Amino acid sequence: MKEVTHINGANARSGGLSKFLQFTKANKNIFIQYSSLILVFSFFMIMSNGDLLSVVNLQTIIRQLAVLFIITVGLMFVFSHGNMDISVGGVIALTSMIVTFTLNAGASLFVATLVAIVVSVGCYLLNIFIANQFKLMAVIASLAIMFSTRGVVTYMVSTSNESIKVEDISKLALFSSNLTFTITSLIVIAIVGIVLFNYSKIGKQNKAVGDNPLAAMQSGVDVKKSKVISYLIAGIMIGFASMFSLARSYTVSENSGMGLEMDVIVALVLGGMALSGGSKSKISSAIVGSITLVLLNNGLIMIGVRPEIVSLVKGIIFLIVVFFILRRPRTEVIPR
Amino acid sequence: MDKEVFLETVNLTKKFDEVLAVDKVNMQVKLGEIKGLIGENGSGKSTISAMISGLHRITSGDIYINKKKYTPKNPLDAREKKISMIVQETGTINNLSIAENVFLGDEVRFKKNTFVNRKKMMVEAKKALEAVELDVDVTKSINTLNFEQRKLVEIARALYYNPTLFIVDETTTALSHEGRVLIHRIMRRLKSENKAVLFISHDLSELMEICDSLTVLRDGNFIRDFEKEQFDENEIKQEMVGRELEGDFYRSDYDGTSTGQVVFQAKNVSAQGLKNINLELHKGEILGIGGLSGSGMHELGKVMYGNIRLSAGEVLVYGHETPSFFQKLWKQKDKQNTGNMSPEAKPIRLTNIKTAIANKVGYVSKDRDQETLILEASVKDNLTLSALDKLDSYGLITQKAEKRFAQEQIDSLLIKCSSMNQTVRELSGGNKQKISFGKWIGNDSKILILDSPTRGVDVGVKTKMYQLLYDLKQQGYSILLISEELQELIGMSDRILLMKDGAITKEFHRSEKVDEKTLIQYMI
Amino acid sequence: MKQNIGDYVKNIVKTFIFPFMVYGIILAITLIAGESGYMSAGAFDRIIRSSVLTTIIAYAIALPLSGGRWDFAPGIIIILSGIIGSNLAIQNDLGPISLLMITIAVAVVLSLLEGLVYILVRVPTIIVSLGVVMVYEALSGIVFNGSGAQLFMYPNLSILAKSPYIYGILMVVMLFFYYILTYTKFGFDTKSLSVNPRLAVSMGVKENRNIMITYLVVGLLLGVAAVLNASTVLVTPANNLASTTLMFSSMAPVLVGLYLAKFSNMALGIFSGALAMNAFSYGMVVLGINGSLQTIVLGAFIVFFMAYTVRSERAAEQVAV
Amino acid sequence: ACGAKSNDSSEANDSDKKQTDDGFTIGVMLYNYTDVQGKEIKSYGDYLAEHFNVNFNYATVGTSEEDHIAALENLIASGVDAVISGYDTSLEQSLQLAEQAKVYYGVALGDVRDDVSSEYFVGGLYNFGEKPETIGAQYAQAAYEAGVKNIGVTSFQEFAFVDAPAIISGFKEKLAELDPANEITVYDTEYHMFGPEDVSSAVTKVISDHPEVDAIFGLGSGMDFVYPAILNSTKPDIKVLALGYNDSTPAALENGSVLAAGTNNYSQIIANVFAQLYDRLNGHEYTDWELNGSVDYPIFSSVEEVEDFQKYIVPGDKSNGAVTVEELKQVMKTFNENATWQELQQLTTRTLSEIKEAR
Ligand SMILES: Nc1ncnc2c1ncn2[C@@H]1O[C@H](COP(=O)(O)OP(=O)(O)OP(=O)(O)O)[C@@H](O)[C@H]1O
Ligand SMILES: Nc1ncnc2c1ncn2[C@@H]1O[C@H](COP(=O)(O)OP(=O)(O)OP(=O)(O)O)[C@@H](O)[C@H]1O
Ligand SMILES: [Mg+2]
Ligand SMILES: [Mg+2]
Repeated sequence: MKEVTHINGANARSGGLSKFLQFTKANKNIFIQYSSLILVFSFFMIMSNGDLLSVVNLQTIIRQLAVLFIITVGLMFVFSHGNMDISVGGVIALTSMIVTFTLNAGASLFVATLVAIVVSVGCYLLNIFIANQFKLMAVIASLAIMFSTRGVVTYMVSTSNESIKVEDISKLALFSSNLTFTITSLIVIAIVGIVLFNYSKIGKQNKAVGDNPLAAMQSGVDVKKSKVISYLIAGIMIGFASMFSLARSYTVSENSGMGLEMDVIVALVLGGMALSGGSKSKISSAIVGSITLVLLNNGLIMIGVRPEIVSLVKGIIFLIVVFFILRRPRTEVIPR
Repeated sequence: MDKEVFLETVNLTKKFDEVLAVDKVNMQVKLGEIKGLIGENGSGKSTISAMISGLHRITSGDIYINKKKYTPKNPLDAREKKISMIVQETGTINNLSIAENVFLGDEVRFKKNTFVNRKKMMVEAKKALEAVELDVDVTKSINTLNFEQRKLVEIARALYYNPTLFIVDETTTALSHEGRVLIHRIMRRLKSENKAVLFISHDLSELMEICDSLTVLRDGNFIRDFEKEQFDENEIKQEMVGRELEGDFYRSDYDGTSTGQVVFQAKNVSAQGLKNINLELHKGEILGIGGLSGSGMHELGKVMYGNIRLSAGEVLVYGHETPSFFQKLWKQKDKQNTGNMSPEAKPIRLTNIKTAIANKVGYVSKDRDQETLILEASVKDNLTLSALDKLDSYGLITQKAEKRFAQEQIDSLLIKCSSMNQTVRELSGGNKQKISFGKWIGNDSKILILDSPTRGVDVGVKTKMYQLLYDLKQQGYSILLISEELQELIGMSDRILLMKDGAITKEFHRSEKVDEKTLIQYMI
Repeated sequence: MKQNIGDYVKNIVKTFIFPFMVYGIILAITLIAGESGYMSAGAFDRIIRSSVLTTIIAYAIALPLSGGRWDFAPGIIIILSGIIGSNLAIQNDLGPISLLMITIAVAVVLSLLEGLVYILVRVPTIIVSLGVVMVYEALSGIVFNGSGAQLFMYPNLSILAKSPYIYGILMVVMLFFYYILTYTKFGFDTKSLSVNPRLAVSMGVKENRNIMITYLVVGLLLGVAAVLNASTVLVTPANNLASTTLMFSSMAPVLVGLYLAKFSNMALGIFSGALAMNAFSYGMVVLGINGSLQTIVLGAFIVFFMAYTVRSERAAEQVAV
Repeated sequence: ACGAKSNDSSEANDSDKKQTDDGFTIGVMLYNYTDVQGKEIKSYGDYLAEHFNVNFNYATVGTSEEDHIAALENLIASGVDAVISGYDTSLEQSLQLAEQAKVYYGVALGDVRDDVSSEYFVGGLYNFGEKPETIGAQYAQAAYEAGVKNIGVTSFQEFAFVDAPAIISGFKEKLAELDPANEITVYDTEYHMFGPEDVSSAVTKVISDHPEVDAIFGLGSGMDFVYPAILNSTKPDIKVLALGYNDSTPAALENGSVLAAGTNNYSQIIANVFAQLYDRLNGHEYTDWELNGSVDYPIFSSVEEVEDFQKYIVPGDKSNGAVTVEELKQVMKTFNENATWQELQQLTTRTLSEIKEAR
């Protein structure tokens, strides 16, 4: 009923103003999403008196962006279902490890990349299979996947007598040192993401399912299939991302990919995603969010914030963004 | 007129968003009498009782109890005033125990020094259930009860507070014969105890049997009071429906003939709640399906749409095999006419929603907001969702195509929205309804299964809807019109099938002679 | 009534059969493997006493979760309130009870703050809590210049984590949790809100009030947990959202517990679940399973357990309707 | 200009990073600055910053390779001239980055394999001395003197704590030598993961497998994890031989529940790495340089010793600490033409008693 009064209020106001309100309401998400980026950017731009944009730093940022960006775009398809995934760190670790073995076995980069995608896709299909089959919350399934993948990697690391690393690192040059390739792949991924999410059946059905599975189903959406597809996409992207990840360090340890799952969630929120999925989810959340987070981490070191208060600053920025971007109007029940 | 008035409404009015649900209603409920409230769907019966019992806030006007002003904020206020109501929809919460449901929201009554005395609660719950002759373990979860038993629990909840005003909203349709007899007995008992009862039902004969007086509503307006001695079925109906069937409301012609060509068919279909159904829908025909809720007509709609698995028989749609992906690629251009049922169309077994949609069968659910629309999504997204395949060209769905598609529907159906990006939740009932039509019409679904299409829309839109249905018929659409509103069926259908207990009991062809009275006999 | 008591006992047994099964099976294996350790007093002590902490944490996580609220904050609230409470108690050489009181007070404040932000921002808890965690983690590194807490060094203060006191605490917490859920308006509201918020609210249940009480209760529980935790291990400040892992690592007992709760009530069920999981994890240690393999087994365990329970529930529903 | 690496490195640096007029900037990479290790390193860094023309940029890094690299890149981008990394996480890649940026790089909290080399790398440190066995031996001595008979051993797995086996074997050998009659038994090592609950499981297992155990040699966070675990076990009177130190150590030594505890000498560690980085930045290089230097690992088994430790190794005022600026300058080429790498090592391997004398 609140809704009504709210609207009537709006209607009551002068046409121009209500038009404006309409407009802001309609585009709220869009420019507020950028506002978080703008906020962080300008803040550090000033604090670092411009160094943020130095050539060196720009390259740095792009390198760091690669993994998080690709992962977040990929997982956007999962999150827009209202599902949550916390297995990505483990999956990246496992994938990188197997890729390392493959490369050391003499396989070509191309083959290795395929293997990466296969492994990661495998993990994610298993995840959604468990969820669908046993009617589990996808997050619980991903919890199990996280435990298992992390466990396997740790076990291999702990039992192999020298560290697991790529012997011929020149093989990964494409992913490590070739900035043009990185940028191109990011652009391509972004485009693919945007197209799939906004201009294809997949994305549209995704959002519909996220909002109202029943209605989606009665409109001819195959709900299960749509979920599987979204996990498939996530799997592919994350497989690709793990190539970049591996190419950053050439080594795999029990800590590889640690904490990525959280980075993704934080990034999405910074990008203005409410994590509840549905038609409100925007692919730009993934793009803007991951950039914002990388900028944030980079900036905090650039300006040499005292280590004690780094996460304080982060937290406050995070809460500010949440407050201004995601704050919801009164509804009869508070969102879960 | 010696009985004293317990409750009186003065210009009672309720608006939902912009929909005027109840409009300046003045009525009285007296002690020691059973007052019947009757009117078509959407005439405002539930809304009135909801306001009296504090479920909805009053928009304007007043309610007086014993001449004192009364403005309830929540059901507890009503309870204090000894008003209990049994709502039309389910009013119990799953996973809670039966006892907890009986005292939902009022557990404090058993509170003594901060702790709620559960034992007492159980005992009391048991007592409460005795009133409805329901003998179950009150500590068990409510889930263990069937629909009727849950209704009885609600009744028990209402009676527990030995109400002075007892409101029953269309509960009897949900009850078996025994259940009905029971609740009738309860109402009579209350009457004899000089309590007041407000009884809402679509079943006129039931009302006439039980009630001492009747109030007729139409489109949210108070129409007229009948005292027992004045009861006259036809007169009452006359008042309910109001106007003679004017041309601009329902269709005016009585030409029930349609092309012989069968486009949609159920053969010996049995499924949950359905027994051996046979029906044929012809091209350009409006086939009405009537019955009481619980007669299985809603299930029939889902069955025909491939949404409920059959236990026997088959549903056939006469169309073309779903084109393969490659065929689609070739067919990109001439998509528009693939929908038409060309003479050599062959029967296709309709087993799931996909084949239904592929063969241009569309379905609008009775529970529009839950099952057909995505309220959070925009008008555009809602309109396009079921037409994605059509819009999809080489794997891409361009904004342009979407916009064009959506705009077409908005224009042709005169959907009133600030923009095609407005979220559907904000639309008025009628506009929502138009959108759920538009989804399918836009997708050239030539066969439409419409379950209670005018449910919850105001009379203005109803007219538009009926006009629309008629136009669609003229354009060769075939429509399966499922409705609880007999007037609507009589007014719109070429043929009417009446259902009872999951079976088709009678078929009528369009003619002036068909009227509610004759129909009802085959439903009860 | 008699037969009633009979049922009661039966339910209790049903609730606790699972941990005994787990223990029994592992014991059998260990004995076959010629390991005696699993039957020792030490083993019992380890399993049961660590179950107490697990239980209390699981309560604090399960309460919001039952209402569909995921919350990352419990981990850091335990750390932060543990650090503040312990150090205050040590510096002003207070007794164990004052320690408990202070820690609980701090935890309650921290928790209520979170609840307040939640109601204010009206964004799913999973998001709100994330921001709260960042801030609290920072604080944990700042207060008492980040030296954490070493309560275990002070036998008189850490006594609450030793038997018999710890069992006393368990009893109190359990009864508290059981009563507040079973015999208070709050309990009933929580239940109806968690199933059908709209109907509940329309029946006159006050949601904001319920949320704040929820966080109050969570705070109380976490306060107790914080003391037990600080009494047994070195508490170090957290960073990089590390403290959020507690929610996930507690998921297993919560899930198992919520299922076992069906046989009696949440309080007993979760305790039983905690027992089972601790018996399980320590069993793996006794069996000498490599630490990294343990996590794999745990992952598999969660899947199979959930799969089983979901199956049986669906079966039950079919019977019911 | 940057091509030719002339002696005046500041010129070389000019080309790609700003040479801050207030001297060089050195980045530090640690998991946290809140535990003893972090705090000590930070405060010694601050001490150096006062007396040398440098300032430090302390970065908190995550544990993953990705995070390590990212943090390093960020430090480089922020214009540091050199980096002290706590760990050898993905060393090759880190060195690549360092070279590209002409940033000197040193590993503080561990030695590095000799298959890595870079002109910008000043190497790593043997945190347990050249021969970890000797550490084990010292603990053995303490155990023997305390007269414990049944000793359990708990440790992180080898992949996480490379020196553990060596230390343990040194421990056993020494005991065998001290106790020819073989009255002392040392049980098989119980390996565990990194969580406190893992440690307490390990301790519990030791106790229940060997009810007669009267001491535990805890290599996996002896003070932080093992000691609390024992206090919280069914046999809280078990004595502890702890690799590790925290604020509770003195009290624990006093009440005899801890027989010996030890920790890295963080001042020596940072001094060692810093000296080399600073020399390199000023274009000086030791002629006798080797990849892995070493520092002392102070072990204390008595209240006096631990008091000395606090007085001479981790004092609030580092000018009374393990390595003073003056001492350090003596062995740095920048300030002393004929200083040698060996001298630096001698300075940073001084034992507690030697340091005490020097004061
Ligand atoms: N809660 C609301 N929020 C925003 N807009 C609303 C809301 N309720 C109604 N509107 C808008 O106000 C306009 C008028 O609504 P109203 O219900 O009066 O339409 P109507 O003429 O009754 O249409 P119909 O006859 O189809 O019900 C509609 O365009 C609708 O979009
Ligand atoms: N929650 C609601 N939001 C918006 N409109 C509503 C709501 N509830 C009822 N209405 C509108 O109020 C009008 C009256 O509805 P009401 O339920 O009172 O009719 P009714 O007489 O009870 O019909 P039925 O016989 O089907 O129960 C309808 O036009 C309906 O669209
Ligand atoms: Mg209207
Ligand atoms: Mg009604």
